Amino acid sequence: MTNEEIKEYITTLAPAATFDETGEWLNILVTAEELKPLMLALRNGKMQMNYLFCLTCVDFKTHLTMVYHLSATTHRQSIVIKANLNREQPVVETICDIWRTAEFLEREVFEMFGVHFSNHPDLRKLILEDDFKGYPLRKDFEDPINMIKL
Amino acid sequence: MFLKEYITDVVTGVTSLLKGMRKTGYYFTHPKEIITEQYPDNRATLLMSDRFKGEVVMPHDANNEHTCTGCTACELACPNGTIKVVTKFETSPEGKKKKAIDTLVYRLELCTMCNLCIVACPSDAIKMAPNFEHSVFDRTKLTKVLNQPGSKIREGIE
Amino acid sequence: MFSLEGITTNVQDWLLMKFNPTMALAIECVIVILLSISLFAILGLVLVLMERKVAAHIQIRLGPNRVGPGGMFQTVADTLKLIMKEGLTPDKADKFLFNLAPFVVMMVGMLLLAPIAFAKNFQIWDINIGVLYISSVSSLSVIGILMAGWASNNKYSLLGAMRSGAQIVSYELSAGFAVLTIVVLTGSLQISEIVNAQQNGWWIFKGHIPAVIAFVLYIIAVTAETNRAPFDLAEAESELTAGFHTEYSGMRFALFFLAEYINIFIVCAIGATLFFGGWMPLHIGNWEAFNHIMDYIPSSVWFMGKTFFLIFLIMWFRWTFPRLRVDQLLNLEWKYLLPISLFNLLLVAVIAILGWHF
Amino acid sequence: MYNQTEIIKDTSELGADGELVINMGPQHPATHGVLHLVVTLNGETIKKIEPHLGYIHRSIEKMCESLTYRQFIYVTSRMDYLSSHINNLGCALLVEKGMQIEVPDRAKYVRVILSELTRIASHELWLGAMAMDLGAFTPFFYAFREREMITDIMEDTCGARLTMNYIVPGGLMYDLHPDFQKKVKAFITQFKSKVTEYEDLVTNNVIFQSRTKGVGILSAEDAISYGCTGPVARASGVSCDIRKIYPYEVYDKVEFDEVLETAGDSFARYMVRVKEMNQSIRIIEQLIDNIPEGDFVGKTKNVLKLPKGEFYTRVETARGEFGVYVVSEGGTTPHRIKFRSPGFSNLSVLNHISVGSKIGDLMASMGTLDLVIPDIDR
Repeated sequence: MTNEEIKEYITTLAPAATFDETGEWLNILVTAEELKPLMLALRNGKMQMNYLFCLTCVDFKTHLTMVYHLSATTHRQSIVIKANLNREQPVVETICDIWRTAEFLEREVFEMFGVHFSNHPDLRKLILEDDFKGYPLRKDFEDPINMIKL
Repeated sequence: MFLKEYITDVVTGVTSLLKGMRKTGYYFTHPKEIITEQYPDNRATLLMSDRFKGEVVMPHDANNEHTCTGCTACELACPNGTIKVVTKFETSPEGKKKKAIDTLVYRLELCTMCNLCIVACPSDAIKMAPNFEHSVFDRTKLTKVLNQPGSKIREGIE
Repeated sequence: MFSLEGITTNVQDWLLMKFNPTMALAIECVIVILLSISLFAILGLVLVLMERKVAAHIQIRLGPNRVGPGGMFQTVADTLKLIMKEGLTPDKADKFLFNLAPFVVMMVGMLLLAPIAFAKNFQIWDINIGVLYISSVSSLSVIGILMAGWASNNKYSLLGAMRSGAQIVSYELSAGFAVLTIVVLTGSLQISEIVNAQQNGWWIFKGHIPAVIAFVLYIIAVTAETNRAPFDLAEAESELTAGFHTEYSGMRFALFFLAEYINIFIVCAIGATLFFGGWMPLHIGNWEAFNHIMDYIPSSVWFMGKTFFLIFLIMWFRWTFPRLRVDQLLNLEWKYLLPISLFNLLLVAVIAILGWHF
Repeated sequence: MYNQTEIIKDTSELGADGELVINMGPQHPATHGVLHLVVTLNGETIKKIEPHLGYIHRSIEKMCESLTYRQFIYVTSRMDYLSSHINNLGCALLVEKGMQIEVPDRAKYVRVILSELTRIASHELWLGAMAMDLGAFTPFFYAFREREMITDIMEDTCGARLTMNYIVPGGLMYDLHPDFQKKVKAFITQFKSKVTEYEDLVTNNVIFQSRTKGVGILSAEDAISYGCTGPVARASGVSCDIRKIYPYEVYDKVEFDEVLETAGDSFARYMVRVKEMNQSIRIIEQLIDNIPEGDFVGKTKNVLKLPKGEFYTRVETARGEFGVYVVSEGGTTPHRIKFRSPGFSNLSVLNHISVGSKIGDLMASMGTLDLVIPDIDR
């Protein structure tokens, strides 16, 4: 599929999506509400994106952006789905029922960025200790004891 | 039929085990194959690779001169603040002021041997030495001053 | 010539000459106790060193070579270290059983020394049901292991002990059947008679293929019974950290460790007695000259040589094979070893009745 | 010799009675590092495995946000320390891609040869460690003997044995050691003559086979869904070799096969790695005599600045697909960096493949997943 076709296809699924083709792959920015249905359609629809190879979050100081890298083992076309979340109460629907790998990756994002994944079966801290305060990978995280400013 | 399978199972199983035993038996009876290096007994014959990155040193020549200009390129290149260059201003006999190093502090305990400081150095003043016996009883001994006391910069190095 | 053969009778005669029979018996008991304890200690030290050396050479290493010439005193140093170490008892452990367990395991080992013929006329107790005694007493060690596993109040220990229980109880069977084949051939349970029956040839040669099969079964079964790799599920280092002795430290750990090696020595000694003629020298049919030369080698050397060869075999197994899984372990016993040993016993019985053996 | 054990897959019927929760790790002989597994058992049967991570978490992603594009490469050596060279390569490729730096051919060849040597070294260590997990101690030493030759080559050329730090954006840090080709060839001969040893001791051993065959079965769909890559996924029949699909450096110029197995069990994973070593040897043999002369490092600016935007590269490490995702704001340091580590995804499958099997099987599955804990924790 060419990028144009993908764009067309995605517009039918998520009308509010915006596209960005400057990078290596097609970037699709959707709203947090649209994300889950779009993902379901991408997995089960004609694209058959069965391989989620990277899931992460980026802190842009004004907002958080969830970044999902999707690919398919059949046609090997990769696309990037993004969703902006507000920084105070970041909530997004979980996708770990679509791709099982997302379960651990979302737990990691949850503790590092404080993004809350609704309907996640087991949303606990994975790496940090249970009573850890703060979200270390956010830009405004301060830890005067352990972080050495060079 | 069942019995035949059963017996082949037993026979193949036992032969596979005997093959393994033959291999280990071979090594047991061939002490030549032993690869143990008896460090530190073999310290005298131990050959370290000349490129081995053990620690950063600053070579000094016979006149106790080095080639460090105090440009702090190494300090900037270091990913984890291992090197600290303390500079001073020397007044040459002609009355000109010149920047030179006072001390070049190297903290071995922070060093990851990434070689970036050596690559960054414009005057080849520092290099990696193949020393690896770094253990000491006191952590402060790992903080080293690389330039020798009383050393100065070699003439003609800018 | 150095030999242990005459010593026992000399000592006996001398004691009877000096004291009354009761007193002599008491003194003999003391001597035996002292000897067996020192044998226990020496064997432990020697076998641990041997194991380490065998392992090292198989693994293209040198092994211990720092303490003493060729690392001879390495195990002595290790034992000293273990004695000096603090023996911790876990807080919620059953203190009495926890402390008792290593001694139970060790005592079983010492009891088993009794009927073993170390040389000609050199035997603590030539009991007429020697083989039966051995197989019954040796199965007691599982009690010590279960005790240790249960009393430690540690889940790893418990799992290890339970595995060990299942394992020892199962492998007891095929070990017993392998022993029985020789009993059938000899017609006696007494160790001295079994040895004497092999005067003109060891059972492994005289008994045709069934004896060889019995020997293989015996070696496999006793490897499992002594919890050695590839059947070391009770301590399965990579699964259960250290199994039943996870919580033991210091000298109590050392006792478990020693007991393991003593058990190996005992089962190998019995194996040597049953299949390789114990202290009996190698005799081949009518070769009189050859047999005479063989007779010059002291019987104790014959016995120790055979035993240590079997011990080496068991060590060789350990450093070659991966460990079995617990269900495979039981499968191996119940689906392979037991049917084969039953069949083998039948075969031996037929051979013995028809007198086909030499 | 044994039939495959019937593995109870549905454990929901077993009540909570008799459940035993044991903590495997963070100090446990089989977890090779500080992995902490909370294992719920019913007798010997595993009901649930919950990994607890973070004992060696150094937040490398956060650290990299304050390092320049030259410096951050060397931190990645500390992630998957067994394929540190390939990690470095992935990062260098990203910088080169972002800044369109031309890499000389010589550097490309050397990078690939060293990558394959790293892969062999990693698989050798894995083979030894995995055999040790299953209770065979001796193959560990034989595997290390061959691995030692590779580390010696690395020491000669790169100056370090494990964390090589030989790659700079644009090429290599310094030229090859003069003895390099000779030593690599010596290694290839030695390796080929010793490979049969592993077959005798491990591959064909009946105990080893019964311990691994049919244990920890992972289907192809699950492998994709769990994001498994590398030998783990290839053992389930998923073609996922980055070297084949998205060739980088000179992988498109060499001939090699992507090793695929279909069984998806521990033995298949074992076989994939063993065969992969042979493929790596094949790649090295094709390249070692053809290293072109020339520069070993391309022309780069003194200060590297990635243009504003997002970049992603992936390389095939010994454990699978290693991805680097960089969000750049145009400065000298990355704004956000994310390492997609293969071990993290491979670990997440552990619970799925071991539920219902025995504790001994857990060692086989965990061993063949080839987990490197610093790679998982990052």
